[in-house]
Amino acid sequence: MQQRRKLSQKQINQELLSGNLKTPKWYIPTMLFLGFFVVTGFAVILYMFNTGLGVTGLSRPVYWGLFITTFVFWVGISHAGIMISAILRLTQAEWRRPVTRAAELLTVFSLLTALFFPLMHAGRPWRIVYWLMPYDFARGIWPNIRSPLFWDPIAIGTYLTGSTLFLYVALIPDLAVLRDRTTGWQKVIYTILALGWRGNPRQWLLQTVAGILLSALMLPIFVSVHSIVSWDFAITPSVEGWHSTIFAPYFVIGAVHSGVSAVVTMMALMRWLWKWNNHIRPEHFDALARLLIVVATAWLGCTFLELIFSVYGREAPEIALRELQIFTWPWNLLFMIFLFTGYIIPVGFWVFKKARNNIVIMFWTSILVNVGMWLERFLIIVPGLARKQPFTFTWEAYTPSLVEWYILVWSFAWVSFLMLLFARFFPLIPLFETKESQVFTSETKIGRATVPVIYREED
Amino acid sequence: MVTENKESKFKWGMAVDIDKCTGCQACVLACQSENNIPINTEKNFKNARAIEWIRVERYWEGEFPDVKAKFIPILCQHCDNAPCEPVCPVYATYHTTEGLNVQVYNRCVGTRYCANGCPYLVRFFNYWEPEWPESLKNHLNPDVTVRSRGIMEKCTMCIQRIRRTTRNAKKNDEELKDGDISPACVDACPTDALVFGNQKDENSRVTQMKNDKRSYTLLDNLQTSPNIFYLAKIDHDKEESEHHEEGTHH
Amino acid sequence: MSKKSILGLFDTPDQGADALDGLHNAGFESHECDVLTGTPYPEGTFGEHVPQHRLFRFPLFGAIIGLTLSIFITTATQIAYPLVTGGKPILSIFAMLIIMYEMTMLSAVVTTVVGIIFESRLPKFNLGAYDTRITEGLIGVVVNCEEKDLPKAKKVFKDSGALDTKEA
Amino acid sequence: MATQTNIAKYSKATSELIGTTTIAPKKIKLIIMILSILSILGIVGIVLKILNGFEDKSAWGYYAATISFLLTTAAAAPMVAIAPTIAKADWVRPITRIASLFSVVGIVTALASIPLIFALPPLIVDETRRRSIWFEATNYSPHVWFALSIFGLTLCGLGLLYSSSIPDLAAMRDHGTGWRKKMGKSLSRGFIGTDGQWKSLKMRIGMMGTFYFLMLMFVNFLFSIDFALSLVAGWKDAIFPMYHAMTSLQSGIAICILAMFFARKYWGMENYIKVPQFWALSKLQLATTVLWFYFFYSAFIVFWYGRSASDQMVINLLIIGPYLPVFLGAFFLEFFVPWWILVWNPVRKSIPALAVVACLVLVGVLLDRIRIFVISWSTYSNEVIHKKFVPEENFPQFMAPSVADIIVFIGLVSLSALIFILSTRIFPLVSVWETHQSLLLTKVVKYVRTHVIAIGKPD
Repeated sequence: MQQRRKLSQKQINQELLSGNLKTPKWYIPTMLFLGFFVVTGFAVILYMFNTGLGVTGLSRPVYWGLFITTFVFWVGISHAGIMISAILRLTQAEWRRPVTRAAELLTVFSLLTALFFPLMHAGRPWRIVYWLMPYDFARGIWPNIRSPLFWDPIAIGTYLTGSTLFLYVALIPDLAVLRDRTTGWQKVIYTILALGWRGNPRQWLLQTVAGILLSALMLPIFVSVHSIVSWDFAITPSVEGWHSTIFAPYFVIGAVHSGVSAVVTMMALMRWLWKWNNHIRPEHFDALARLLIVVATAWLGCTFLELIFSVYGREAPEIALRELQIFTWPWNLLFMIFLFTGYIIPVGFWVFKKARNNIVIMFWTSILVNVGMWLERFLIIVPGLARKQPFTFTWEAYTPSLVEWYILVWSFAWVSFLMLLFARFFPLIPLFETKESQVFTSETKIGRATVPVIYREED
Repeated sequence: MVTENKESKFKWGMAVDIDKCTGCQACVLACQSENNIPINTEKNFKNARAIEWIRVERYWEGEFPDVKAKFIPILCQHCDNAPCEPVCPVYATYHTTEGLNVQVYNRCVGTRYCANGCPYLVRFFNYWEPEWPESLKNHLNPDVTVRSRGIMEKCTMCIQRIRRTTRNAKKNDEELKDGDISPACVDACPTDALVFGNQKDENSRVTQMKNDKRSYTLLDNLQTSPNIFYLAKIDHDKEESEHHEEGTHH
Repeated sequence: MSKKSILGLFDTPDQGADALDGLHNAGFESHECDVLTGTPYPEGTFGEHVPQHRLFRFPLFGAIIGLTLSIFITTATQIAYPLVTGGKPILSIFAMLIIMYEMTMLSAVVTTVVGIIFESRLPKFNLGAYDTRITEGLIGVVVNCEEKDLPKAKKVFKDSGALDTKEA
Repeated sequence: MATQTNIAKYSKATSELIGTTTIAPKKIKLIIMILSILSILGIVGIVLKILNGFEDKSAWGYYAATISFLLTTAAAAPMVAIAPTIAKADWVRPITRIASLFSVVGIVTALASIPLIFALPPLIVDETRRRSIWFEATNYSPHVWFALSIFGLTLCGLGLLYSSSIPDLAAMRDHGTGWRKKMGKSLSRGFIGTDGQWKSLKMRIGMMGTFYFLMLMFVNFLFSIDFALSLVAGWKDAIFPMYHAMTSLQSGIAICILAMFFARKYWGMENYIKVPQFWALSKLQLATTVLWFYFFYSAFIVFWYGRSASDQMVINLLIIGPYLPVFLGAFFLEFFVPWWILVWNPVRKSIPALAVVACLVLVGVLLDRIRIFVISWSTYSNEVIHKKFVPEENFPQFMAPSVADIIVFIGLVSLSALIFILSTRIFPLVSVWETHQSLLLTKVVKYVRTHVIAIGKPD
């Protein structure tokens, strides 16, 4: 099934550093295009800071809207990296190798972007310092540790620091490769970043152990982050549809679903942009899609449990909310889109082996998943607020304003911009893992069949 | 986990007799001018961003032609177990020893989490910098802060009045009597439907109304233990029919 | 006499292993020899001395620091200015647990990374005898020895089929 | 490729493994005797219970806990074989049989749950419908669906066991003696190892496994909600079915570890079940202990913050109520103690230590079941069930198990152990064909100056 090709280390260097040692043709126009949105997006954010949150579509009961939805969405996407690199590393899945770096990178940049949202959606964003850390020595009032909004920066900060360090540690050997291939100021920077890596057995051993140890440490952090984000909602008894005990695992599984899908999107783009056909192969898409079927089904199960238990109590406000969310125009349309794009269409394709191995189909289905997952967050956050408690007098609707939509677009441009910027200077596919995979895999003949073989070290 | 502070002599509370409320909105107006609340324009109402620390909700009950209107003035319930308080990351809202739920404007960064936590929807966000017509600028109450944009605000039980009266009483060495303090809404109520007082005083009107058999609190299944007590509307028709039924039984 | 190092470059792992054997036979201690590769090989591929490390102590140490610090911060900040919110106890242990957990993990991760760098004996910007072709797939064998022993090492490299040798 | 030594190895494995069905140390015979007596006592206990009637629901609490314990422990054990097989892990081959043999215990569970189904109150109590996931369905829906699903699960498990042992039955046909030879002949249904037969075998195992997993989730879902959650007025806990399923996996792994330990000790399987199998399972066990805390905390924090009347009731009734010591027992034995033991890697490779941990976990799961089911069944009453929550004055007192409860528990566990031991007289304890596959695919090869384990990964 797998066409393995033996590549020499020199070839691997050449292929995988092609985007780093010279600028591809499409690079500058793309960056300019994204840069336009990044710059204008920042301008819009500054305009919002200057004028006030009145420019959004938020109102009295619907105090949180598109920004928080997008925040949860990006935190969700950030779960891709550790899912791919930690879980698959611990389970020693060989096919993870070309994807780990890009997935971790997606983690770092999407978390960075996610952090923007709660901060910019605060009423007075210039005062957030004493929210994020205990700093107010003068007055002696510290952050309120009982507030989930204080858990958020701590959890996301931990996750961001952890994944950045994880990314860096795994980058060191590749930085040494770049150090050996560049000249001038670039060489100086790579030399400093590579810390003098030589590649002796001790360093390689530590690199391998570090991968496993850091994965094991990052895994619990990964689970806690989205759980804590979910508790922002779940601990509030006042909003129907938020106060559910399943939220923590539900959000985590949903995050994995959207994150891994985002990785699929990214892999397709990597294959098309840099022509890494030798490294990102249909079998990788196949493996990810099979993983996604499991994740998506578990996630659908959680959705089902959440819905069942929301109406289980047979209480009028909760039923009113579900009526709005599922049966009332225009929410019913959004709900159907969410259901079809989040599960039915993608999984419907993925059960067929041909679709799993077709990169165009995988690309579009993975995008559909993220449309659905964004809508899922929207459908959790907004209807609950719009139908708050039995005070029908104050029920409201919510339409996001143009400013909010533009900032949503900005966030996508910003993440892509950062990813491409990184890809210009650092290899997106880990060189050393690719080389390691060449060393540790082989083939054997059993009878007439050729069977791929993996080498494991003896304990 | 209700924390009753034993040090303070006061635990402020309010009783609202729904039976007496005519829905005249005098309380709303009085609150508006006492507390420097910006003018609620038509646009604000349309965007659902109006700020009313106290509002009168009107519910229709029954089928035409037998329709009844029911008015419920809703203001901050000053819950002892307020869901809005623990969620604030910066302690911009907390519970005072006198049983009030207060908002610290200086601390507030405007996450609006407290407003999501509040089941009664009595917390308001300043989406814009507040504005008044030139002619009204000199009418602002000097005892009350004008809130800037980007922060939450809510009913304070006219804490400026509470402070002023208690301070004066202390200065003059007088005992505070029931009815000495009254928030603007209570002052303005023509039918005496709103009553304010100290719940630790056994004889205060508010304590008596609290112990009335008609007394209830809003959304009591959430167990927020509010300090605003509502006295249920007396439905004369219903009572008559009940009397009638009882009569036939015996 | 000063210490010198010499690098021999080999095409295949087998040649590298031969060279290392040769060096051992020629009387070089195993701590004087080192193998440089562009990719990890299974432990002991070159018959080299398998390095020992104490990486696992670092996260444990970090976790203890983080836990202590977080217990202190969560407790002290609440006691310093006791404000009642929502009728919750001043020391809300169930909320504190979350922060303790996050800070413990953060501290453990940071110390692990410090440990990885420390145990890898990095940073060390003087590469010594090194060749950029190592990251292209050649196997480098390095000997750190007295200057007088250099010809001996060079001969071993030659015999094992070195493509090139370099001194530093 | 198959050299002379290899053929010798294969036939040695075949004869040794088929021999496990016939070895009969006196100890095993004695154990079978004791277990039979205890089982008969247990059955008598059940009959006595049934004669006492179904009216007093609290009398059935410990019985429900026992059924739940059997269901969670034995029914989840085959998952240990299924999940890694689907993930193509190579360490699992020696233990798939032990794990899937536990599906025979399903017969005991299914039969023993019949009286419990009769004891379960109907949906319509005092002419009013009580809260349940069945909403407007007919009155006896939970009874019928649970009966169908538990028998379905049992059949599915037996099907899995049978289809995965067809090649072994064929081996018994060729190398066995006596009635086993005859049985092998009739049950192996002409399996001679053609390419097509192997293909259909693997497909059948995969499909049966997936189906078994889905059925197991479904049974857990129904059992945990209908036999516990919906009996307590106002208990609304969406994560609870997942918690039940997760603890079920936890005890499934524990019982597998224990069975592996005994297989080594009494059946002489030291050469087949080795440290890597224990090591891999111990990591899964560690994960489940952490997940236990995660699931528990996800629910607890939501109740603790929510603090509505029903939220508080859940904490007061199920955690800090009269059963606090039982809860603490479950907390320490399911999470705290095993976690502290299992984080140390040397312990994870020590077989006796793992057996001890497995025992602790099993006791912990039992305590957890007692907490949940005894509380639910003794809280239930026709007066309270329609309320929004159980008032404090209706909380039950701590109820110690009666003598009958203890006898029934011991009897049912003995019966399960008995049927398991008897089934090892039919099926080899370690799968013969999978051992052959391991011999074929895994070998130690020389790599330059060291040795590595080469693992073949077909497909």
